[in-house]
Amino acid sequence: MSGYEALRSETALRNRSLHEKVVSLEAAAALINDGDHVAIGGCMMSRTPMALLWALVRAGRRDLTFSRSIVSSDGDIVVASGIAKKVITSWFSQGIVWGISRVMRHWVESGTAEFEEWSHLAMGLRYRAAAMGLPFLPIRSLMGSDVERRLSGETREMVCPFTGEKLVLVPALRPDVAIIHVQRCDPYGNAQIDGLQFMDIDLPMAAKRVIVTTERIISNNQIRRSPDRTKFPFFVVEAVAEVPYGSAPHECYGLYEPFFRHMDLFAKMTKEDPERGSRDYLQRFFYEPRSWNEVLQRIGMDDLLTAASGGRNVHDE
Amino acid sequence: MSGYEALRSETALRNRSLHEKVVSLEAAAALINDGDHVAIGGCMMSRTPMALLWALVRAGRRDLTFSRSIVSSDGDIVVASGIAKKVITSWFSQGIVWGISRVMRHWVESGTAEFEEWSHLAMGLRYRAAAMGLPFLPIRSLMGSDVERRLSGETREMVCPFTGEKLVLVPALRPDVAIIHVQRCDPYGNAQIDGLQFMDIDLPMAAKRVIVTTERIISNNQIRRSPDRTKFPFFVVEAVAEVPYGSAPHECYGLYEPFFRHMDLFAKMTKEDPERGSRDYLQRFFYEPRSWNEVLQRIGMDDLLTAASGGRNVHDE
Amino acid sequence: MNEVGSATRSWTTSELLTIMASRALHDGQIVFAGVGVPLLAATLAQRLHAPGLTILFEGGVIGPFIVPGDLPPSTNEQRCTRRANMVCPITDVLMLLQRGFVDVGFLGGAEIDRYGNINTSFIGDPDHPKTRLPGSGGGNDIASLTHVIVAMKHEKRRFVERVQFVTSPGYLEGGASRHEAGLLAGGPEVIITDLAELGFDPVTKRMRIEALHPGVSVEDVEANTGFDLDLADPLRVTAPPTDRELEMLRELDPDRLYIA
Amino acid sequence: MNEVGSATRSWTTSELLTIMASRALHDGQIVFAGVGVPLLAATLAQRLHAPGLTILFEGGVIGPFIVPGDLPPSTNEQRCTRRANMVCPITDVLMLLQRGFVDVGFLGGAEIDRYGNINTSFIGDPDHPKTRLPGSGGGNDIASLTHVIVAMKHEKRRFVERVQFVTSPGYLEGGASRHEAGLLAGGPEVIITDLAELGFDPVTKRMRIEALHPGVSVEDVEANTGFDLDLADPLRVTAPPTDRELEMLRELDPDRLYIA
Repeated sequence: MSGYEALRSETALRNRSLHEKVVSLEAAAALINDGDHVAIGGCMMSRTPMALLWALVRAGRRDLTFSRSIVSSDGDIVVASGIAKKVITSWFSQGIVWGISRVMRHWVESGTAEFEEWSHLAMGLRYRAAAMGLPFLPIRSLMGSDVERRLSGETREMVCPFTGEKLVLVPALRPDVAIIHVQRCDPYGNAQIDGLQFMDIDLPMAAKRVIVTTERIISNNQIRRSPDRTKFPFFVVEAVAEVPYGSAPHECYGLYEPFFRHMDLFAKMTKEDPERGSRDYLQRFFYEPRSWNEVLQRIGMDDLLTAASGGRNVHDE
Repeated sequence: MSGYEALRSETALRNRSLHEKVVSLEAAAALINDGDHVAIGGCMMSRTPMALLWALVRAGRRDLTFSRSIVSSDGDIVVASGIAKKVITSWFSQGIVWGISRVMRHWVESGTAEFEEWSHLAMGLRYRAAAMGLPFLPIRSLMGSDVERRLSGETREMVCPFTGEKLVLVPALRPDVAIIHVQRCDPYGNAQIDGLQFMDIDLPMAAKRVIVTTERIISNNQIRRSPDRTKFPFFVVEAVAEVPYGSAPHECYGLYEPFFRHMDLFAKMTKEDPERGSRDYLQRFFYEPRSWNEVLQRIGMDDLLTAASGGRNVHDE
Repeated sequence: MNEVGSATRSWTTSELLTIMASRALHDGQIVFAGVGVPLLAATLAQRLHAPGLTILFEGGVIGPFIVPGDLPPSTNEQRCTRRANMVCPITDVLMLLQRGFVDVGFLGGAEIDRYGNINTSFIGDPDHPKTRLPGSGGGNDIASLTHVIVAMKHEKRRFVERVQFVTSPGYLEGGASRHEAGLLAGGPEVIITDLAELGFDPVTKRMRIEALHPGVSVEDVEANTGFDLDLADPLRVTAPPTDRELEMLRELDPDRLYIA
Repeated sequence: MNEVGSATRSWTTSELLTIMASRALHDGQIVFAGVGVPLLAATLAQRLHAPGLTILFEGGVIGPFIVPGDLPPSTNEQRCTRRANMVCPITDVLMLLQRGFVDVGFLGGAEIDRYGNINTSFIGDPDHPKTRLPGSGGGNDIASLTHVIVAMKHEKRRFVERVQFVTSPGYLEGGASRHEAGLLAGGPEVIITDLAELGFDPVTKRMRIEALHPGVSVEDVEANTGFDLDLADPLRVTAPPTDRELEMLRELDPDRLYIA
């Protein structure tokens, strides 16, 4: 069976009917299996499905591959907790203001976790190819660079039969599961995203399964009042979990900014001794709290309200 | 110079600065040259830039090629008026309810105008390839059909280097000018579209030049209050003309439905003798009226208000 | 109104086609539907036996809500978006076919042949056609990328040995030829006419009669078909339209725009 | 604060880089800018000599409005979208580079070499790196698809004969090698450092000094560069930062987040 035939049978078997699929955060995490390739929605410090990552770390999942457009402290968490064996992305650090992540460096330089590097557009086109049901898309970057050379075997070069020009073909990236955090979603999985969309229109169409965490579950009637704000449709979604502040300490557009003080704390804790620092951080904010609310409680009301006061529709001003 | 190098130099020469570009409908039409390939935004009977077509017909432009996702009576108008030598589309008739267009049949069957047929997805991917700065995109339809066979020389087949599967490559379609009618646009060309978007996100990125007609010109400040509703950016746009009811007798989402009685009239006038019928229709609604307002006046207040009362945000209900 | 039926009930050809097509749809499916018979069939199915059925429109609409008596004139105007779950660009809604999210699409046509190939482009020589038809639209994409239900009137001039132009591919020359051409998924599943339901032999891909509508004989079908038809074994007889189906359908199209 | 300058005025390295970079931008251009020096340079240019300059952010933002003192932490958070003309998916904003709508992009890097190749991926052997750097991000795409302004500190360990890893391609091995590799547009235009402005020989594509900052000698530049530099003829001297430039810049970043 060719790649496309396998894709078609697999997709045909998915339950695509209009039905309710609301689950708890823990039940959502239980849908992800050891060894899965998990694509993380959002970008950098924005709309990261952090609560779901918290649940995955607590569930002790193993040998996961993660992919994301750009990875911030979410990447540090998945390598330091040992749930990730590989991260596929275009950029991996906590954030420009904190310098190069010592956590990323420690786990990657020691060979414990692999960091596979693509260009940002290449990541986008790999997801888009999968979303389009295509085996690849052509790209005009990557050529001549060591980024392409180091990926040898993953890409192909072709001569365009129309123009004679050289093009690189980047292969479709088809995650086992996409995990995406959104502002609003109905119980069927119709998801609405405000502001920056990143790769979260292609990602859910690319993946074999999709799990959504949402700041609020709204009724299907509310979705149907503004269908042009729905960014991906119910039938690609397997489960929906309502998790307020589910992206903390990263931001969720219109609702809260990054929790900068908490991000400073994470950077500071992991700077000197990334191994001990992450262990302490994970203990305090991942293993000990028994619920996501308890994580937020530990991050603290001051940080939460500061982030929330910075989070607003910046277009209204 | 290769195809891509030509594209780059051409694009680099465009004035992409933030500047005002409001012109009259007639001045907008004057930007289109004899022999141009003009892509028509919208689809079927929706958001057709009919006022601009009216101005083109009156200006007596010649040898135009038109392309569009699906063509309705706009196609009849451009072939019957003699401004078009070729229409590239996936479907060409007035509309299902009026049977097969006698106008299309007469002009195409007599060989006066060419109707080049692609599948609907192929049209979309051809514009998208151009929008992406690529020479082609792969598609999994067209294969085995006479649609592909009849286009021989235009498409290519390839064997996917990743999967060994056969794929058809459809060439980028890069119009000289895209003409697009929208609900709102600012003086710089930032265009916002409500409801159905059709191919109007890819089309303006694909074309060499873009002319926008808009129901209302709004301020740049208003655009900046909801940038996530902007569907294409100012720097691709060359001219903006404000034309209320600029899509009549077709619809404009949220504002007016198709003018069904007028469409019935057009179908009736052209059914028996398409040549005389279109001549009479063009005389009455294209050549005699000296302004677009006069066209609307001739269509009549009853039809206009009926269409407007049917046009509303159907999601609010 | 072209009415047929029993003494107590009667229905038009369009009503029969619509009701039989609606029965071919299953709960939970995602259906690519044009306006007219397909949309009415899908909406009827939703209301009778398939509440979790999702309709897609080519204009870029996912899961709209159809209001009885306010049917859209095509799949590309605002009426199509009424209370939809999502609207999106045309290219992206068509891409759902290629990605494999769509279970079935509806097609009609001027001609269909023994292998389910459909012509909506030309009558006569394409270079000098007797009639230029409107063309593929999304038809070629639907036929190439998903399973297809065809609903059309059963006439000899429409059921031909070989279509003059393959707009939308069926099984091409039969056997494995569709697969060999590179079309790895989909294909015509059932042809619903006013006389019968037809399908395809799993190996030869030749068209065959699967079921006859009440009161129709094999000879009636053969007399209206331009090529030899195989027969499924056993050959079923369809149940006639029920009162409930007819009433519901007439509620959906009270002005009889599409069911006259 | 690392201050240099004349007796009456002084500026930091970052301020100098930002001001010199802002001068390299022209009215009407479309600029792909990261946060920090690039964004400040672009905003400064807008306010001083290029009111029709448009900024793009990698997170998917077209023409945002930057509020002094409320600078975004990266190109991917909500502060980036403030009063933007348009927001769109990341892949589509990056595609503007490939389509040719972007005039110039800004890059920095850990290392740059004689041909303008940039390394932001590895220090040491990539299989056993001394330091794993954050990687390409959009850097490879910007460098491959458009003209590039590089702003970085002038240090011998950063200006090397050959970068250890080509993350973002410059002129590769010089001459026509960039074009032959399939990169048909763009390339590095100017390297702005705290000592000089450097460019490339049009034929050999070797890096050369185009202009010296006030008070800097060719020997100073050579002493801080790990390979032989060519000299443009004539060799210019840049005008020092003006009071207006410095005041405006400090207004934009009052907390000195990026200009300290």
